[in-house]
Amino acid sequence: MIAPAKPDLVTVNIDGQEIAVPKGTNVIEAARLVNVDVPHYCYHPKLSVVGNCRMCLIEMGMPAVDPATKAPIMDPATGKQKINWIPRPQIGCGTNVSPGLHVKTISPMVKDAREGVMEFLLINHPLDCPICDQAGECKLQEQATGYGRGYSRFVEQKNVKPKRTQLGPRVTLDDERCILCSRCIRFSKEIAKDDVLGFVDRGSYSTLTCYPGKKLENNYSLNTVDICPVGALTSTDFRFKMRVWFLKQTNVIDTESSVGANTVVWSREGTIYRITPRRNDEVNDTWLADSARVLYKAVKAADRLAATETIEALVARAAALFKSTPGAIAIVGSARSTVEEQFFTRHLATALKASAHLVSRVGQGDKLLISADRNPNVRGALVTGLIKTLPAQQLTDLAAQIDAGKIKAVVAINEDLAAAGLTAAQLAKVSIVYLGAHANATSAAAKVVFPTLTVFEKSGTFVNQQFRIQKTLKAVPAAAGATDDLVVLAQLVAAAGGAALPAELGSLWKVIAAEVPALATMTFANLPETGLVLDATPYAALPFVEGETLHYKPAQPAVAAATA
Amino acid sequence: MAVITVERKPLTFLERTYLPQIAGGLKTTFKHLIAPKKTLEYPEQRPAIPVGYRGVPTLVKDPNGREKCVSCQLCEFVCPPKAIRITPGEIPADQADRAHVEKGPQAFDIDMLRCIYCGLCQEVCPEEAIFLQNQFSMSGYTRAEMVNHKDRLYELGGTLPDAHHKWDKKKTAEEHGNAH
Amino acid sequence: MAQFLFLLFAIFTVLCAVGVVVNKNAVNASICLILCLVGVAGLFVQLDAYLLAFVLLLVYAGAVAALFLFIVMLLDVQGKETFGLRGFRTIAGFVAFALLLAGIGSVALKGQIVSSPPVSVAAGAQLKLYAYQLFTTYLLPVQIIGFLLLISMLGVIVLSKKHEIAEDAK
Amino acid sequence: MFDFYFEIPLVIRLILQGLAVIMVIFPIAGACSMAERKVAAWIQDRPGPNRATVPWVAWIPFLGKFLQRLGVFHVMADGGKMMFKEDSLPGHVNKFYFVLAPIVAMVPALTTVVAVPFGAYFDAAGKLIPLGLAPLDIGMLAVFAVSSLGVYSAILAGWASNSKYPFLGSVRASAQLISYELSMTLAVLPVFLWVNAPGTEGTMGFARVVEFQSQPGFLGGMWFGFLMPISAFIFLVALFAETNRQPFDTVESESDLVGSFHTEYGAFKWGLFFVAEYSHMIVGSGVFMLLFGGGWNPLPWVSLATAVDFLGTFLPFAHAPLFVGILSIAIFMGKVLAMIFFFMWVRWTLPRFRYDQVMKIGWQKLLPLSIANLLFYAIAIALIQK
Repeated sequence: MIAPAKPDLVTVNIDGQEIAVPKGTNVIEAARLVNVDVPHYCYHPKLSVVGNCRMCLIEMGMPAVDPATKAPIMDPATGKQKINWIPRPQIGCGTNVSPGLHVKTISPMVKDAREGVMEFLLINHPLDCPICDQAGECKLQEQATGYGRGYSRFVEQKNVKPKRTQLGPRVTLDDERCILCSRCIRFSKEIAKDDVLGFVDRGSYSTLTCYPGKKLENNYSLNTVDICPVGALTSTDFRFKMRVWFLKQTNVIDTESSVGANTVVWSREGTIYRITPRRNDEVNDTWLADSARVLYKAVKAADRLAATETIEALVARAAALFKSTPGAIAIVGSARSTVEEQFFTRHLATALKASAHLVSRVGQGDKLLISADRNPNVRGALVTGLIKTLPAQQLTDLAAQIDAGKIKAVVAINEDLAAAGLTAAQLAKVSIVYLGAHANATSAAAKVVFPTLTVFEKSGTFVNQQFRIQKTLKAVPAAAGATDDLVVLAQLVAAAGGAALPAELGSLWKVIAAEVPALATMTFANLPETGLVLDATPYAALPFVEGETLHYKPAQPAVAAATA
Repeated sequence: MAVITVERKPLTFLERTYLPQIAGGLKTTFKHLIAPKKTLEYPEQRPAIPVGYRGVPTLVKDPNGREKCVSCQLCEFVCPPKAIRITPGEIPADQADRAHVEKGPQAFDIDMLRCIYCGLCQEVCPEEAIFLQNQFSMSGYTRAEMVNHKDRLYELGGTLPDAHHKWDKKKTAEEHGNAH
Repeated sequence: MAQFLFLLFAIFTVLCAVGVVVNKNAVNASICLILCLVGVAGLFVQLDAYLLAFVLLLVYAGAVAALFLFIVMLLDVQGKETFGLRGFRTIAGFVAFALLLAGIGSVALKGQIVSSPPVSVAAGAQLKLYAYQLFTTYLLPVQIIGFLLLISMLGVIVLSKKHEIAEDAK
Repeated sequence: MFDFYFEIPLVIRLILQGLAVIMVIFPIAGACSMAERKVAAWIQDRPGPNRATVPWVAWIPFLGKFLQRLGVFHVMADGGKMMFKEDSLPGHVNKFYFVLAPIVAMVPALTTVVAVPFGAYFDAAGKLIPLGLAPLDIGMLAVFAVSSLGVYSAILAGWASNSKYPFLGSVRASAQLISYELSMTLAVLPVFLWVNAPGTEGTMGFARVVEFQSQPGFLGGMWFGFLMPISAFIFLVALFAETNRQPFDTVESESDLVGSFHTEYGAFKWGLFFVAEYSHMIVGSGVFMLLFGGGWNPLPWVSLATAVDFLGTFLPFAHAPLFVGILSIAIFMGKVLAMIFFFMWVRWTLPRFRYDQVMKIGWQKLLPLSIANLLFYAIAIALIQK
């Protein structure tokens, strides 16, 4: 059944299957819709088309019409309209669909063409797969297996090129492996807007290099490594660390800023080896900032906190502290916590009859994947009702209350109070209960310290600048001596006399759905991979700081510029 | 399929007494009692190891005394009981004698308490660096002793006198080949 | 010496006999019974009645008591608190005990035990004599006892097979 | 020369004699365990245990090596191990009976020796005096009676272990022992019918049986084994079953019962069961040889007296009671050891019978056969002696 063609849809025939696709789609994408794989190297859905690798060659043809009468010419053998096949293969990436287009991706000519291309590509390829980091996710390996002829007729000596060129601080180039697809060049030019790469020399001596005096050092340089179909561009950080087939992939959200880029965390046996982008065309396409890829180092950081007491003993001490200072407790929650943790924080505030403060972080947005608001979950705090207004950058209110002696105890969740503007004297005046993964001035001054988890060790949800709620999953097991924030908060809430809250996400989301109107119809398990956009209208009046990013345009002029 | 019922041959009276059979059995065992012994008395006598024997896995060096392993971790991947553990490492560019190899094992451990001597590591090795050799007797007093580290693996493995030097070829190509 | 051995075995036998009666654990009681039989056998040996001694061991200690013990173990009989002066059984017990005392007393008062004649028959001759007597003088009692045993054996077979026959009849 | 010995009080003399016999039985039982391993090995074309050695003995040029290869020192090593390894007591067992069982196994096994004569010498009058601890005229009955008590060790061990396999094993053991006792008893009766001819002095002692086999003449010098092969056969089969030897060791049956009643035992207590089994074998073999194998007579139709007379032609001391005694003991022990070798030989030849087969053989084959055999000989003896 073919749906009636809408004005912007054209019907094409790919390997005998008819499909209606939007006008302007190229053959590779159209074929993908009918589960036909057209191999390619240089083509990338988010980059311009150059058609230089020639791997996506296909056979195509148009229905025959009489040039004079424009009447269809029928094939007497099949009784259908005759197809005029173009005698030479065409590239799939550079061919946009047109009505009635017929494509053959499986034919002797296509097979021959692919084998020829593969043989040429492999002529100068060093075949050092055993030491190549791309092995296992290499398009050259995959397509040589799938479409290559299986042996080489090339007996001459291979080209030798430099093997460890440093293109920039984070990218190492192995020129021998490069197949000159130019994806990296196009990315730098079109997406990163930092045109530093190019080819020099000709023929088999062509070499990828930086322009003289320049380096590939923009904050998106590692995307070139991601999109490199072979092992030419490698991440200096990940180079020779671990083979990709050992790594477990977990879907995580980047907490670097309110963009909430989707990432994949690659880990093995509790150790994270790298972070790569996960395609989400509504948020980050297939890109990720370099700065987001080193966040995993916090998991095994030297300043991780580890408990020396049982969680029960710590909770008992915190409860005693709460009892000794009734009515004089403040809570500093965090816009870096997950929605669930903020929900618990709200409950804790209610139970302790305390005021909740948040700390805002503002930086320079790069209009791509780093927004000015460096907190990943300010909107989560709004949605859960933890705060009503946007947080300030400094805790001046709290400082004043401490100075006035109104506040005797502070529960700081994932926030360094010293960094948020409290002086050492002010910290000394109050009893602090600190929840956090890493040591800082606050944990040093705290009476009770609950070591908790980094974002890679727990599951939860974040609400990004588009009010898109996205889930992050636990990539590695919790570090020794650290407890899940939710478990700690649930026990603290119980100790403070609040409701009993489940720390397990499935049952917790039933409670959240019941209490938070905006999330009423949701469950954690059913949250789509690409996230779910919440209703932003109740918060339209709030002066968010973000400027424009890749897939977000602020409703009102950016305040970020003023603060920056 | 047709079922063919085979009639069991009825036993004769003598057979039912078991006695002739017992006598026959006793005769057989007595023959063995005085027959020459067929045992190999192990520590003094050693078995001849046949070609292709799969003993303790070892790492070998090439005739130039360089390690062949490039820590591709395929053996670690293929190892059914997960006995192999490799920590890969980069070889600095200034080690000129290592030819074109950029990568080598920082640590290479084979846990012989786990190893099942299947030989898949040898099969999969693209560099012909790991071999199951003639050594068949592994013993130790602690679990830690039963883990062969890199040094021990090279000590057990020795040198493989092969003539195929892939990385040397690459080096020659770099020096005399068609680099422009 | 003989006196000492007699006392040893006699006390041992009596203690074991008491043990059979008072032990609540059926297994312990059975073991006491076996030991008691062994003690009696020892006493017979001292009387130079080797044949009796070993027949006692062979038949009673070796086979009958073994089956007792066996059944007790298989059924796993637990000692119950039934040791008390109540019911018909107690009266029966007392009556039996009184009869036993009367029997022993009547024999002892006649003074026959004190002057038992020394056994002077050669041991070998005794065995053959014993067998000879069994098959001549006491042939009828032997036959009757044999017949009784046969009947009881048949009775056991019939009783234990009854169930099966009844099922076959259906 | 040995008069001083007879001046010692009787009790001490008896104790000394008893100890002497135990001192022989125990090492033989130990050596049997070694022999079992060696015979097993040889039959399986292996050299068997040949590693243990004692330093000084090893230095003896040829002999040391030979003894080591023979595995002699493994006996000591095994014994030492048995003595010194931890004697654990499982927590769930009935401790009293658990400890009692191996003792109960040993006592009847050693007590039966009392009734078994193991040699003879001639006194000054030329009369044959048997050597033994107690010259009972009902020796056969005594052996049967006491050895029948051995069943309690299996019952008690199995029950006290409080575990399923031992209990099943003890059930099997006791059923098997009681079943084969019948055939065994019936099998020896023809021998005593023959011996106790009318007009002779009746006895069930072994010495008389041996004496009977030492008489001159065709029937006299003929061992009962030839005269009554069926009896001998039934007795032998029943003996295998009574000593729980292959092919009747359904009691031990490690494939289905793990180790039967001694599953839960270890170390010295288990060793006692082991020694008891070999003691049973030794005594059983002795009884078999006395009844059917001519006792201490060297060969059929060649009695001990004839042999001694023959030796006397070139050995001046051949008629000395001491020499004759030692010679007869040596002949008897040689026969017993040959029997024990036969036990082992059979063990490594025949597979184990299934338990139902054991019961079937015992009740349906052996028992009728032994009754028929008894009837046949009773009639035959009556006819001959008429």
